[in-house]
Amino acid sequence: MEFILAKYNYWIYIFLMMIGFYAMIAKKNLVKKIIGMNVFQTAVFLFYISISKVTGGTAPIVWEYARQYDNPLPHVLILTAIVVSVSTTAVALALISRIYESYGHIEEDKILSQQK
Amino acid sequence: MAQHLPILPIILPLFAAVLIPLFGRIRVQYAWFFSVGATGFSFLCSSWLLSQVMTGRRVRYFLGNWEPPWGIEYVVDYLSGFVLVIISFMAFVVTVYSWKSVEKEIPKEKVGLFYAVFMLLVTGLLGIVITGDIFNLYVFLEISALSGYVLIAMGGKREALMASYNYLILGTIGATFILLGIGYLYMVTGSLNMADLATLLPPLYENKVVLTGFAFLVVGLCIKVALFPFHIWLPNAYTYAPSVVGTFMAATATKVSAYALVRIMFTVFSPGFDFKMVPVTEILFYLGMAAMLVGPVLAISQTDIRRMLAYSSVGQIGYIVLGISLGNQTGMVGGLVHLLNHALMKGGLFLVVGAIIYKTGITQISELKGMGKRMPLSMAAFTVSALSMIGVPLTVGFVSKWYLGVGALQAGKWIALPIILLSSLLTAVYFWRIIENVYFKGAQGQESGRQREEGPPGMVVPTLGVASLCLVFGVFAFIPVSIAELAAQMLLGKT
Amino acid sequence: MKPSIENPQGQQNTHQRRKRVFNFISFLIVFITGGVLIYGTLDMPGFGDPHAPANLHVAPRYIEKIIEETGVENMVTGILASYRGYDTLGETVVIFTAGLSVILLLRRTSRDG
Amino acid sequence: MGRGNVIIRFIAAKFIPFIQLFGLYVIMHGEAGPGGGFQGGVILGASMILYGLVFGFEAVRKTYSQKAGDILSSVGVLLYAGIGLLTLLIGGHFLEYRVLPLGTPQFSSHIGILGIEIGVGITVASVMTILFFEMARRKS
Repeated sequence: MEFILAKYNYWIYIFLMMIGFYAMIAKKNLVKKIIGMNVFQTAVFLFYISISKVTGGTAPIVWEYARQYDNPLPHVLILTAIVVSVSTTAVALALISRIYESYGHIEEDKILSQQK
Repeated sequence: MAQHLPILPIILPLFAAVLIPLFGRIRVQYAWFFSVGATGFSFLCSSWLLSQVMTGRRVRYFLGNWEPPWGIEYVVDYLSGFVLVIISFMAFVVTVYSWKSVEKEIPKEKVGLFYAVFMLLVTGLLGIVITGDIFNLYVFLEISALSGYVLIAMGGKREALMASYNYLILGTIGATFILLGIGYLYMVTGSLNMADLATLLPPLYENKVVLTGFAFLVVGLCIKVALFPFHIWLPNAYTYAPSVVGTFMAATATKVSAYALVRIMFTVFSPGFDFKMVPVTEILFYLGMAAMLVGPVLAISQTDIRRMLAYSSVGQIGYIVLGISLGNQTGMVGGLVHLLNHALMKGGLFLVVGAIIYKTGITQISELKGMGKRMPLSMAAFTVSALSMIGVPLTVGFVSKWYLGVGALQAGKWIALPIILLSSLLTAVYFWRIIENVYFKGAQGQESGRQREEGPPGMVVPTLGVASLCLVFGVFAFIPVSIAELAAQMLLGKT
Repeated sequence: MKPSIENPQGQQNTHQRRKRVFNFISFLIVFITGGVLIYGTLDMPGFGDPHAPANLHVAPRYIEKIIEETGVENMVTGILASYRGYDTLGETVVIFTAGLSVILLLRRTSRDG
Repeated sequence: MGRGNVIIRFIAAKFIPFIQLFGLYVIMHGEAGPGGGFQGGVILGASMILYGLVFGFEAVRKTYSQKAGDILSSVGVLLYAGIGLLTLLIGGHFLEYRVLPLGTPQFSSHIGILGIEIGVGITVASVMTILFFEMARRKS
């Protein structure tokens, strides 16, 4: 029981990540894949943020009453990763919009049948 | 200034990428000048760095002057110096070559931005090679990946968009796995610096978090390398990309990922971990051999030249991974030399194909009849590169295959030997189809086929340069081999 | 793969079956990945553990010396801009790439009218 | 332009200056409290997007042309990388703000961080605007 209480955060992130991963590989709709991608990446951000948590810690901003701070480094790393995720999503959506213009569909099956 | 040398190869293309959108609107030719200048100086700086490293000292550079475990550092050792020179050289050659081809394939308003994104791709790839910080590697991996997606989508056909999208999905899965692996390593060590991780990790090798993190890093990088079961993004991407982009990415992108794989496996983790504690090298060994067979077999059945070359890349990546996975010095030298060789050979082949597309618009193998008379210089370069791919003695391809074969024997893995021979044979088969069409089948009833239609000098000179390097390094093989030997010694910890 | 005109019903069935097999394989991949990840959590430090290695190696210097060394109170900004400023440059370049990419992909040119 | 409800237009017109002010505050306040270049840049970009949504894209283009957006996105990165180059030329390492000749190392570092945050903010704000406008204009 203590084991579960100590580590539930990791299991939540794994569950979320698998939802996103499944959507990314199994869905045929291009936009749904991107939604899956976002869930997938957000789960990893959640993992990083949960590394940084220290029990009893406050936000990592210097404050005279603080006894303990959270670990600031994962926040920094994940800020970078969030920006990367946003950029990837933007490029992906731009691509989808072009794909829709030239194929008339955003379903992978129909696009592939047009390519053959 | 010499102390700041390591930063220059990276920030020169970066500044070019930022300045091109500003000055490119005045005159679009500036974009090309800036790119050539940036990649040229980048190549010079890389060569200078390699020459410094060859005197026996590791060059380190602390960004922002924060000492390593806290800040980010750049490390140039034998391996990264070697790969840095390869990448910056190919970038320079392709940029010099690019002007006419880009002018034809990209809409005029977008040429400037195209060069800007191209420079970002170069920045990203060089940044991956030189960094000594594992998270910095991820950031630059994403810069190169993101610019790669867009450049592929710039190919005129609509299939290019779909190829780019598929690459984006797989590339993001790979990159996110890498990010997750980095997080796992950070979680149990508290460090992001590669050298620091290498000292902190050994007591933790039994730790399940480390094992999982390692697995995710390797799988993520294998997707980026396009190793056999993960290669599905590669053929379409290289086929439909603009020819300049196809050339550059075929010559460098997967090599850089292979370099990152070597870094993770042998610098962050130790050879003892890879070979004794986890079955990763065994798996890579068999996957590499599968790629060596699957790539050429699929290449034989293709009718489009670029698609054939792309499948051939799948096979060649197999050689590199095979060399890495053998675990002895000879095999590693073979793998690393093949990194250089494949960049030169595949670069040369794609450069010729780009010239053919520029001049005639031909993309099918069957249409190449009589090309030997129409474009004699380019086709000579093509033949040299193709012979080199097959592994004919006195070309670079022979050197690396020789080392790989000897390495496999030393490792006691006899099974690799017939596979290398068979793969070379299959390579010979698919190149023979082209050579036969080019030289031995005249274009029927086409008198116009007689006249010379060589590409512009800006395209022919770089092509011939790369092809002649295939011969030079084949004859004077000791130059790359000596560097690769030092790198292999460093990686396998025998110095 | 080829659309068979004679037997649209059979075509439909093979399509359905193929889709189900594909979904099952996807599920299997996801299941294995999740299994590996759960295996990894077994050795992880507990949530919020102050003695986790991640909080002991590099982070203490950031927390103790941030004002002395960078002159800012927000540690995240201090690390972001100073200790790991080069990552942030990379991150800005990523955003810049995204901007250029979207212009390249979507802005209309004279060629497509 | 008869776009949108009068209430939306009135409220948007009154709020947009405050949103932009808040964006600037978040950029400048990044060293002392929650915030920074990215967050502030996104808020600034969002204010432009809101303006475009309510008053139409042409209205935005009058005050903030496409060319200006393109140039600003480069200028932000150039500012960041330029500060790095400046510290390199002064004699420090790349992005070593402490060597900037502004007094104490802490103060120089503080100003350097502020400078790069502004650079980041400019790039993020202009790129967010570019993303939205390029996607929105595509169909119209």
